[in-house]
Amino acid sequence: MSSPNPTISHSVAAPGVRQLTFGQAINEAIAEEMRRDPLIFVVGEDVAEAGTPFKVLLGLVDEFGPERIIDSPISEAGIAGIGVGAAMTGMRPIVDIMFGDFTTLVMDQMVNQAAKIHYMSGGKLKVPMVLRTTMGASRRSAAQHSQSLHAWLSHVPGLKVAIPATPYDAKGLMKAAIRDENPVVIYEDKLSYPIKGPVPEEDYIIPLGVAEVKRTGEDITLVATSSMVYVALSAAEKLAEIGISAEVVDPRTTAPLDAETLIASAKKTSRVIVIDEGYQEYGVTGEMASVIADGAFYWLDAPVKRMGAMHVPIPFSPALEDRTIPTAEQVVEMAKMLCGRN
Amino acid sequence: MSSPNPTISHSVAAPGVRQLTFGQAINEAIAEEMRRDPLIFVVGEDVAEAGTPFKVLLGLVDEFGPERIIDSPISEAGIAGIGVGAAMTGMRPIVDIMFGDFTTLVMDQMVNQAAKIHYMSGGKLKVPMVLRTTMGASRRSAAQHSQSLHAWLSHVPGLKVAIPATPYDAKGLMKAAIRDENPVVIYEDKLSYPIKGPVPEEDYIIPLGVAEVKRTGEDITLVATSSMVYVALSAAEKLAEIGISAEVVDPRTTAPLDAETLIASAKKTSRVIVIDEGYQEYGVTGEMASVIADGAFYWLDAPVKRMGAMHVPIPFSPALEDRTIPTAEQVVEMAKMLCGRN
Amino acid sequence: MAENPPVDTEQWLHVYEQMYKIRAFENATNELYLGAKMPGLAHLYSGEEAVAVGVCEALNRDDYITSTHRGHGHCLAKGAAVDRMFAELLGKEAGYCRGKGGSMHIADQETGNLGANAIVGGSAGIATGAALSIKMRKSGQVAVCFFGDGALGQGLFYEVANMAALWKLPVIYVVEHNLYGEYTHHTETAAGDVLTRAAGFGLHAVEVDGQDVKAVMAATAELVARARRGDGPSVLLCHTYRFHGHHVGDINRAYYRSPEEEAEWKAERDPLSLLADWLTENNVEQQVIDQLEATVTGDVQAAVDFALNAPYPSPDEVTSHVFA
Amino acid sequence: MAENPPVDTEQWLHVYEQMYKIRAFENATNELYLGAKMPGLAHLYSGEEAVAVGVCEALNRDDYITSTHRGHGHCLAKGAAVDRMFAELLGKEAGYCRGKGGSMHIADQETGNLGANAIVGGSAGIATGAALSIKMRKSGQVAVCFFGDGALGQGLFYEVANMAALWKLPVIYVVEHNLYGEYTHHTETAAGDVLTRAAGFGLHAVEVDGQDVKAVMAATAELVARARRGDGPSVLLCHTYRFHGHHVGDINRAYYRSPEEEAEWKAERDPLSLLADWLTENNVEQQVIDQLEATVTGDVQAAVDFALNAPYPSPDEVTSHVFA
Ligand SMILES: Cc1ncc(C[n+]2csc(CCOP(=O)(O)OP(=O)(O)O)c2C)c(N)n1
Ligand SMILES: Cc1ncc(C[n+]2csc(CCOP(=O)(O)OP(=O)(O)O)c2C)c(N)n1
Ligand SMILES: [Mg+2]
Ligand SMILES: [Mg+2]
Repeated sequence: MSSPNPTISHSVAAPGVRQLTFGQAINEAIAEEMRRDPLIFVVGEDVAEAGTPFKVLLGLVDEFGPERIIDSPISEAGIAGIGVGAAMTGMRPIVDIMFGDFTTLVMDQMVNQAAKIHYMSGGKLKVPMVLRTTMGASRRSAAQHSQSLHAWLSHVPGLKVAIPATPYDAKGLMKAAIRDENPVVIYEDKLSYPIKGPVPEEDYIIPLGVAEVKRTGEDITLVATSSMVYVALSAAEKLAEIGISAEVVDPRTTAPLDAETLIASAKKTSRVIVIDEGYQEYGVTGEMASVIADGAFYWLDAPVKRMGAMHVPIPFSPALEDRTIPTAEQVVEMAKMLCGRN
Repeated sequence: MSSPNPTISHSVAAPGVRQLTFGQAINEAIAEEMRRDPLIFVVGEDVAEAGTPFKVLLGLVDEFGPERIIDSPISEAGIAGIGVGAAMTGMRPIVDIMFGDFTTLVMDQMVNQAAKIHYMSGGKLKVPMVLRTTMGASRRSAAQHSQSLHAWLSHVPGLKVAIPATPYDAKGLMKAAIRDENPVVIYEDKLSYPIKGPVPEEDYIIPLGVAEVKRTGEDITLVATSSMVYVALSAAEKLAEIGISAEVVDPRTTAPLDAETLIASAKKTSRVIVIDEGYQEYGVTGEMASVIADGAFYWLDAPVKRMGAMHVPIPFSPALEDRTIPTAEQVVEMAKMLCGRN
Repeated sequence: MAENPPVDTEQWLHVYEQMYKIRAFENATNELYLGAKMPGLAHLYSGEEAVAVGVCEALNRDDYITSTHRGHGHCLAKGAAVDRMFAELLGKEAGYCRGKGGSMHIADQETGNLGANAIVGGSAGIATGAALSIKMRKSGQVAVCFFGDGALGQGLFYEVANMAALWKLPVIYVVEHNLYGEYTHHTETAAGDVLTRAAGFGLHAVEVDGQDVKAVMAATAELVARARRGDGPSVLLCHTYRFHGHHVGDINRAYYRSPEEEAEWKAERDPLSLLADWLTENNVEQQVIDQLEATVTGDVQAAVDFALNAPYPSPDEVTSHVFA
Repeated sequence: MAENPPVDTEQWLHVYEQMYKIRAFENATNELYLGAKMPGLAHLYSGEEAVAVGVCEALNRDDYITSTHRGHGHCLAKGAAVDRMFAELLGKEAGYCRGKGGSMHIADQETGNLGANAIVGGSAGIATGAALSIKMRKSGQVAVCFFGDGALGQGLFYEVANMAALWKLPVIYVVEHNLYGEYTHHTETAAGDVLTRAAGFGLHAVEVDGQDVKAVMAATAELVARARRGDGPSVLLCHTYRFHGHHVGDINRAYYRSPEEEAEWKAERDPLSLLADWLTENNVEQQVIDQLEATVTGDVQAAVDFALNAPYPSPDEVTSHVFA
């Protein structure tokens, strides 16, 4: 097994570039876009003075005023619907849904309205809106505030879905989402907000549907999304120590999915683990694993393995919660097994 | 390629047994259970005198009265929530959601409440409720009345999900669902209601989580759900004519999934197509395909292929709608390709 | 009795034409269904014409409406052309949505129609969002949200109505209270009353006879003026009745409403007869009305023929328009 | 002034004890958070004790309640034990939910507590369903649904309130109106008014000073009697105030509410002081109150110690209780 010096993508480490947190990157993306385009506005619960409970939007109301950073009642379905209507009539709303768990309340507006209006109208109407929400467990927030439900909206034709892992990607994907003519949903990992990384000051976008190889490797591919990218990178470090060279591929968007890049990496390494924080059953890992197992069938030396959240409501107790999310150690074990090293 | 006489399961054809339609089987299951247990009731829109728009519940209100067959306002979230509360306090509700497309409105009550209450309460409370709803396109009903969204609730720990294909399975799975101590969701294909099949008069249940081989075969496995079972059976007929022996496996429930039976069939035939009417991306086929590709990895002669609804909002026009759902012809083509017959 | 000024009867003749067009359209739709020429189902608006026409006559072309599963009347009243409507109902490429939407999803941005909606109450958010957009763009438009009494069961409406009131948005919620949601009488599905509900959410509310087009139009005009002035949202409660079944296939209705009730509404409360009677009382000659009806009937027939002969979209279109 | 009959002050001393227990519990919770001994966050009920206690004192043990993210007060008032409560807050096996639920999900079927809920307004359906169950089982119980003013933004409430009124269900919706939802004042998020909203859905509604436990209890008793008689659902609007931040981590609050406002409520409208004053005015000796407080404080401290020393659930429990 070879272990070359890994290349780490510029979105993970780039010398001499300004460092921002993931949260600051989101804030900056929105602020820059709002300066550029007066039609963009934000609506959500406690988004204005409070800047959201995660403080990600802090300061925006000072610059753009309460007319463009709008505090709403606790009415998730309502604000999603209002976003759809505003988007259809010339505005570019960013709807803020505090916890991804509350997307349960916006499914009708997103799925039966936002996703279908362009198609149902024969291409006449469009819904250029962004729905920002969060994902991720491990905050001792229990079952109703810890889910990563991005598989659902990824399942629906007419929606695009981004799940940035790094501050760099967060800014670039958010800008792409805001400029897109379609409804785009962005899932931000709550624990990623304080993570720092290089974020260029200049305007850039990351096209929706383009994966990034976050680390190159030869022996095994770790396809990882959102915070699981860090888990995978850390597993790759540990694997390097024992001579297994892991490639880490971040799809960055689930819809559209950059199947080509995933399959190419699988063909190169011939072994794959797909890691995502959503529930494993009927989720994101199933799609990616079957796309890869199909596309790289004749190249694979081992079955494509999947690691998602344990199939339980996320428990509150730290003694239990920590068992539910894939860890670097588990990834290492699985990788060793696939590489015949146990 | 061998082509033995196929065995067809008793749920597809059994001589001398009474024939009922799929709709009658559902009706009979509910009626029999309601006679047995006075705690069972039905709540939903137009379920009483109208017997639902599909007429499936016709007659129940005459026998059980409007106190147990309750017409509700057009409040899907509300009736789901009321079902949860009633189930927690000793009743056994059957909540009727007319179109599966409207499950968008009950996601919070089903996912954040029903699915999690037993776990969150440390096993003290339970939610023995059934949510009946529909799936399936091809009725010229357009994008908001044609979806098969069963992947979503299958993704959620704490829920069980059944998708019967035959009248026999419909009765047995409905009874199992009603007697289960957990929230169970049943998706009934709208076009299946008039389909006839053998349904024994006696009381029987089909355990949740047990697949059935609907037709035995040697050369290729067609894993098919709900109405796609008929598509698969019809494809199997056509394949038999050209000497390809197809096994048709119906998982019958997506959650729990009888992975063992699926994998066993895949090992036997070494080729698999998974067919489901839901959207293909991030849906049911991805889960089943990756379970099989993993479990039968060393037995497979070809990649596991998937066929789901085309990734578009279901269009109204017959000229377009008919292109969106997998057909027997497409299955035959795919099977021939996998068997190296093109 | 003094003669009406000619301009007045002309206006009301135009209103009558609009209402008659809807009636003729729905009759033709029913025929298409009965003749197995229309795919799927349709929910006919017959009997409720005064609501759509009364409201839309008080709107400008660029004002927005959102519509429902029972939406043909709204679309036509807002200015849609009968030929492209029928083409849509038949799934043809010439339809307003290239056949992709069908009866329940007709949208036409050129007449401000943001689309019919097959989710009961599902357009309340869209109309309210359009009103927010109007306010932010300072465009001076108004958004009208049509929905049935059954939609009062959907929580979404109360969520957005509250925001409309808080933010003083130029939106009018028009409740088409036709006594039934599908096969269930409203008394089984709605407690309290609509006007008090509106007040509870800070909405101005007005009740009107939905069979009297002049009353509907007058009431709407006031609410529109209010909205344009920046005085905020309102509810217009219109009492009305659907003459047909819930949809074209709902033929045997006696189990949920009596033939007598139907007969009485049709005989006494037909919005077309009521306006026609008023017109003749005001010296419009019956012949003028007959002529108008004949012309509209001819147009509708021509439109049906157009739609029947129009081509389906190319099967390849199935994958277009998923994304803009 | 006439002396109160002894039985009366004893009852109110018990009520005071319940309220004081909640206050002491919340203070200890805050300490646990500040000492980094509690995982996650908690939403303290301090300042609102008269609502939970006033309502629950008017209920039987087998009556149901549903609670909220700010739920400790409801659980304790309905009869939960402090030790198992703290154990739950710390994620210990001895907790009411074996540590699986935590602060926002405490449920205890033995005291009729159907569970706290971290979805704002999420329990409205559950409480209403419990009331339907009561009616169907003819058990004579009552279901109480506690929720905050912020939950008035959730459409679900209106959907189920409508059904409760239609079906005359024995449910009482208790609105804990503490002026804020998180960091936003209610005037920014709610138009109209609560009592009119209730009337619009056919619900009987009563307004009460939520800091006056005697008023809350009296009002509840009437609504409970109504419900048990079969006269249907009601809304109890309680005006109250939370003394702490939205959650334990919400320390700097000046940007959304003034220190003066907080100080005034604490000084003038503390439900504990109000009842304590009334007790002393009615000849209960201060020493009796002090003694009671000391005992409760001791119990709470012992319960904290119990919880701190209690074991975590076995890691294997993570996969148990997914299905019944
Ligand atoms: C959310 C939702 N629930 C149920 C339905 C099924 N459905 C279609 S129309 C209808 C009745 C609507 O009644 P109302 O709003 O009064 O309109 P009307 O048909 O009387 O014009 C129902 C229940 C639906 N389309 N959407
Ligand atoms: C559906 C939903 N939306 C948003 C939240 C986040 N959240 C938690 S508490 C809260 C404020 C609730 O305010 P209120 O109902 O007045 O209760 P209070 O905290 O004042 O007791 C919010 C917005 C949530 N938990 N659930
Ligand atoms: Mg109606
Ligand atoms: Mg509050």
